[in-house]
Amino acid sequence: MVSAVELKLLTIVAERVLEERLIRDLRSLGARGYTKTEVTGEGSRGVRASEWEGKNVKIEAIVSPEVADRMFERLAEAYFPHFAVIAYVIPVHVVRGDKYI
Amino acid sequence: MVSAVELKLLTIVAERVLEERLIRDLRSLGARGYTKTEVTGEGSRGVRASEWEGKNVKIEAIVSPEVADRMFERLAEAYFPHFAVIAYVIPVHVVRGDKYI
Amino acid sequence: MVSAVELKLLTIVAERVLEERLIRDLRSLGARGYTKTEVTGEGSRGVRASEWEGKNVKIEAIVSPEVADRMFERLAEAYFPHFAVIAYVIPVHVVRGDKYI
Amino acid sequence: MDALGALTGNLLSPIVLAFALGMLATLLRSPIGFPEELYRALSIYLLLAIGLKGGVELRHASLAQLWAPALATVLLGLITPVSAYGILRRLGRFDRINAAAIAAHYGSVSAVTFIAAQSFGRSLGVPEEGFMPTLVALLEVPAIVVALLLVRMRTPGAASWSEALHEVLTGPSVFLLLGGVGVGYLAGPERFAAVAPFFVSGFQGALVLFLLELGMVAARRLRDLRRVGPFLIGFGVLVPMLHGALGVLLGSWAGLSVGGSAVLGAMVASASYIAAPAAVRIALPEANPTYYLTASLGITFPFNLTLGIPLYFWLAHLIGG
Amino acid sequence: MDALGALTGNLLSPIVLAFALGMLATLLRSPIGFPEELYRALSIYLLLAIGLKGGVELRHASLAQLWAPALATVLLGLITPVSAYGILRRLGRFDRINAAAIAAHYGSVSAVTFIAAQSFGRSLGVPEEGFMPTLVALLEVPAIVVALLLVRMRTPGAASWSEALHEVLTGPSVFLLLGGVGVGYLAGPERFAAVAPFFVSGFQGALVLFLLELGMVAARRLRDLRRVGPFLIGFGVLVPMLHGALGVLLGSWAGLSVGGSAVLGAMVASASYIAAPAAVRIALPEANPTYYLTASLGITFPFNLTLGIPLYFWLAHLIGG
Amino acid sequence: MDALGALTGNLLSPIVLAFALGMLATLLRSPIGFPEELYRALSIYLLLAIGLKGGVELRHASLAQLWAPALATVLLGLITPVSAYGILRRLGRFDRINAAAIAAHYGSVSAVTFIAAQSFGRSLGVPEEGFMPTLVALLEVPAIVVALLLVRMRTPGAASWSEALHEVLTGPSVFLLLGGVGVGYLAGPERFAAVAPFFVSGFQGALVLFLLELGMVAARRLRDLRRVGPFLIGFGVLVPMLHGALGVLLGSWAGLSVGGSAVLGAMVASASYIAAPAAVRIALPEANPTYYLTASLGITFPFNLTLGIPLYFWLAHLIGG
Ligand SMILES: Nc1ncnc2c1ncn2[C@@H]1O[C@H](COP(=O)(O)O)[C@@H](O)[C@H]1O
Ligand SMILES: Nc1ncnc2c1ncn2[C@@H]1O[C@H](COP(=O)(O)O)[C@@H](O)[C@H]1O
Ligand SMILES: Nc1ncnc2c1ncn2[C@@H]1O[C@H](COP(=O)(O)O)[C@@H](O)[C@H]1O
Ligand code: NA
Ligand code: NA
Ligand code: NA
Repeated sequence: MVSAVELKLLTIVAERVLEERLIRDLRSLGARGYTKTEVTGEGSRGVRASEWEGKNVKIEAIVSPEVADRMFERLAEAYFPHFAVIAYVIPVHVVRGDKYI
Repeated sequence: MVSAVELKLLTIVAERVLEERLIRDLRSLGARGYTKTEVTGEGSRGVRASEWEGKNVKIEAIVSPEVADRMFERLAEAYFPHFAVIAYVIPVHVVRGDKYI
Repeated sequence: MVSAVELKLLTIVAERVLEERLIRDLRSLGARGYTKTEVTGEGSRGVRASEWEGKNVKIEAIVSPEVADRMFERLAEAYFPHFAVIAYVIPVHVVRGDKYI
Repeated sequence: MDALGALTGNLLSPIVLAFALGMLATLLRSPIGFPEELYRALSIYLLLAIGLKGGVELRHASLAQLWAPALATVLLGLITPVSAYGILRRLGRFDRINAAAIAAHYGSVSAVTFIAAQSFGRSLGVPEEGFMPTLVALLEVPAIVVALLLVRMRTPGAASWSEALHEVLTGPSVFLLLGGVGVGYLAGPERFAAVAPFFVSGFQGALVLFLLELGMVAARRLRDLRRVGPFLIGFGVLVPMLHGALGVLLGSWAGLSVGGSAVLGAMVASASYIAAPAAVRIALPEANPTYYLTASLGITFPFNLTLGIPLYFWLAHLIGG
Repeated sequence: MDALGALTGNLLSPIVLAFALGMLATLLRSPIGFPEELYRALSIYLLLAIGLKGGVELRHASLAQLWAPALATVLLGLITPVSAYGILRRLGRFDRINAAAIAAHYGSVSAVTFIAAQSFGRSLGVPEEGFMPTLVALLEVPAIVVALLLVRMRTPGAASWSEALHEVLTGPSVFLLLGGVGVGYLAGPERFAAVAPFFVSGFQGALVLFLLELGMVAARRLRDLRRVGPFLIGFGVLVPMLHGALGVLLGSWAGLSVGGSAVLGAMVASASYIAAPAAVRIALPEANPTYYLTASLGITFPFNLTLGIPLYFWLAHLIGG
Repeated sequence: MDALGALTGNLLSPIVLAFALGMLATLLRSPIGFPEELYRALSIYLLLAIGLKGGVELRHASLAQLWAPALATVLLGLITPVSAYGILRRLGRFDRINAAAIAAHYGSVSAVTFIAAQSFGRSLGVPEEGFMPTLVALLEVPAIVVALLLVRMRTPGAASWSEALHEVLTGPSVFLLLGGVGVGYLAGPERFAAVAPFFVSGFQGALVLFLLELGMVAARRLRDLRRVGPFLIGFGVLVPMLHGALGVLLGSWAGLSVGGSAVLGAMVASASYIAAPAAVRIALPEANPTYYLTASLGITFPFNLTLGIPLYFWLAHLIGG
């Protein structure tokens, strides 16, 4: 069987205006890559600046548990107070997972 | 470390014509938000009305286990018999998860 | 409660040029369906042919653990050496999961 | 009228050729990558454009000219779903639900077939009345309601009936057509002149792009031809001819010109594949989409586009010319 | 000038009617499915088109004609955020941050309002100066900077200030406008002729499609009217009139024609809803978007489109005619 | 011919300026948000439009006029990948696989370069023959086959060879070009007239939008200039000049007009960045895309667009004028 490493899949859904900043943060905290999807959604908070542009972004990154934790902290301190953001983590088995750590 | 609550990520992939109804059901069964992605796909069933429009929708919602169960039941009774729908649940750790319950 | 079978959610993110081939492989190895999303992303490898087209594809398939393993092997041997691909597996609970095996 | 010449002329028109090219693309598995957003953008544009032009021209129409064709249209919208349903049940041995689902499509109208008929008439120098887009909107709704009623009389309790109706009434085709008619009517010819280059000059070319994509979609439907069986294939060719003749006849009685009654014939002959599928999917989810989509999009649309439209013009010419 | 006739003429123009149709679509929950990509494509097209035309015509303008209107524009970009801020703080009792956020929007400019004013003037036979697109770009930036400074003088340390500035300066509206002006200026009228059918003849029609979608978006904002309170509703109507009058006046002093000062008035009266929201969201994340988006897009834009623009033309006519 | 004037004229044409503006947007990190779907829509439109026009004009061409240029084109499609491969192997010391990958690109053709050359010629009053779009399709395929054969003779077993061929033959550029030619030919000038406003008048303007985006993409490739090394940069400028001269010469021998041989020169000089990358990625996955994409899109395309095209016209003028 192919070796599969257990890592974390960190998913962030956020208003589009944050896209660049979130990716910069992810990289600086140790993520080696990410995948981005254009999504829409509704949540607890009301309008957001990007609402009339119609879209949020979903950013998914395979990271080590430490990077996931660091990003959680960054989100809690820099984004949660004022922005429409949601984030969660799922344990995943990754093929050739060593290249993402 | 930032507190992360364990919740369920409920994912539904369905033909587009169901979008509004599924979201209404989700809300009425207790979901506090959702994220929607336009997707395409193939499955066991043949054509669907929206096929020539080319897309399905994927709806993802962070919910409590009870809401996930209720939605599973709703799907099984109201949608599975006649529509192209698939649904699954994954346990996730959510930052500030308390706001989704 | 509705019966939910435990299966694997196999996710593959790859450059668009591989789309058709990956789907063909998935089908031939036993997947009964898939869901496709257009995404973008950055990773460890540099440019790719489809880069200037701007997008990758994310293919998600609910499969049995055996199919997931077989596809992991196929990916490792046929795609990883030369293409920009990443793949991971998550255990999921699927409504009416028996139709995907 | 030189029937053969007109037929060749139609088959060699850029829009029919573009449709054929689209079919070829699917058959060769050519990855053209026509963006779905372009397809949606083009339908919005086409529907709005015919609405606008129709609205501007509606100003020249008096109520006296309008009422008879409008009545004929509504009548046709009530009769044709019933005739289609009867044929499907009696001759085709379809179950109630699938028969109603298909009947909803054949009673309603395909806006693109209308546009193609209009273009054909103009290329022949036989234009139709300017108020026809209003009739398209009128024809779109009743058949779907009638067809759903046909099932409902026996099967009570389909919860989503009102949703289906809302879907048809506010759906893109009725809304944009009528909305365009309203805007065009209120704005009038002078204020419309500024936007005419966009909505009038560009129209035929945009239609070519649209039919390229529609050809690809229709060809995908062809793969299901075997699954729908020979009866539905015959149905998809013969019922349009029946309905088309009826449309030409009633149109002519209602005082429409040759072009007008031919276009009405094409409208009645056509099968909806935008409004009806969405409404039927909601109200009759048990119906099998393979039947109604393959018949309307895979058989009837190509038939009308190539042979049907010249036929209805030829009929109208015989009756009214 | 026949003020009432002009007003009716404006209300019945295809672009205003399309905006109303879009609002109706949202109110009826009509699933038109306007693709977001079409909306973005249309904004790129519209901004580039007015830039190009402005650039071609800029060749005919001498520096002597240009400097006074340019100065007036920059002055207006500095004054109007301060006046808006003052009104919001004093009369509206808004906190510092929300006041600055709203002020940034009302000091900046909405390119679509500019386009609508331009079209209106031409339909009246009162065209504005050809160099106006350059002034739009000039008016867009200063207000946002001033508004952010108003908060910053007291609240140090907002890390993302420079990001916000980069956002405005390189944002689509400033970049495409100025870029278009540059390309048009360098290419000149002869080389521009080849692309004119696309950018000039198609312009008004593309604007109709764009306003259809903008109507849908604006109607969604109306749902928040209750949440913003009566003060902001009044603000959204009266401040544009105040700023508009100021714009007409200064434009007229700076030597602009009747059409030019009316269009400048409309520009100054308008509230940004592309550049400003993006910049404010970054620099003042604590501000509540419901306030500034609902005011600028739900109140001020429809007001200017329907009543404001004819009003500024009437004013300009009184002063300069 | 005033070479310098023509060069300036080219550099100041809206399409070259739009390309430069696009590059600037990337360099300034301006978030214009050009939708990918618009880009795809524009390519479909442009390819179909040149096909259609070419098809309509093909009716005026006799086989006698056609065979020599067609033969010359196929010859050039066979020779140029070999010459490129030789240079890359001998002088550039590239390994077999990367040399073949790059050679496939330089032997094939860029449709946009063709369009730009065509526009330039018309602006000079030196139009090319109407059947040239057919030659573009002819030139696109052979080079890719030859280049893949060059590797294959030594490296057996690449499973996906047939897939790569299918990719090129049914890929959007060959399919839409040839499909357009077919539709235009069958429809003929009269039936084409109805769609001409869309496909002909709008063409140059749509090209401006397209090159705006292409400029952004090309500028992103510039970031990799350092990684490809000085040899490939020189290659990207000198080989087009070599191939371009060859194209002009053979075109002139084959009896093409000055405009025709200049455009053929530009075609031969150009490097594919749509068909070839997709095919090469499939058939030679071990080749490094940084090389072939940066060379063809980052170096050769901008070179041809700005300096190359005027050069080939000047050459054609010298030889045939
Ligand atoms: N319970 C949820 N499940 C999934 N996505 C959510 C949920 N709540 C919010 N979101 C997403 O996160 C975005 C911001 O949410 P909020 O900050 O609650 O307004 C929304 O637009 C949704 O895309
Ligand atoms: N095994 C699967 N894995 C992932 N997605 C699936 C799978 N089967 C079906 N789907 C998705 O669910 C939709 C409906 O499937 P079906 O009802 O089987 O036709 C498809 O169009 C796919 O998007
Ligand atoms: N760590 C990661 N997390 C999520 N997605 C990734 C990650 N690394 C790469 N990807 C995705 O996989 C694609 C190919 O990655 P690569 O082969 O590393 O260039 C990228 O374009 C991303 O979409
Ligand atoms: Na019908
Ligand atoms: Na303002
Ligand atoms: Na070449």
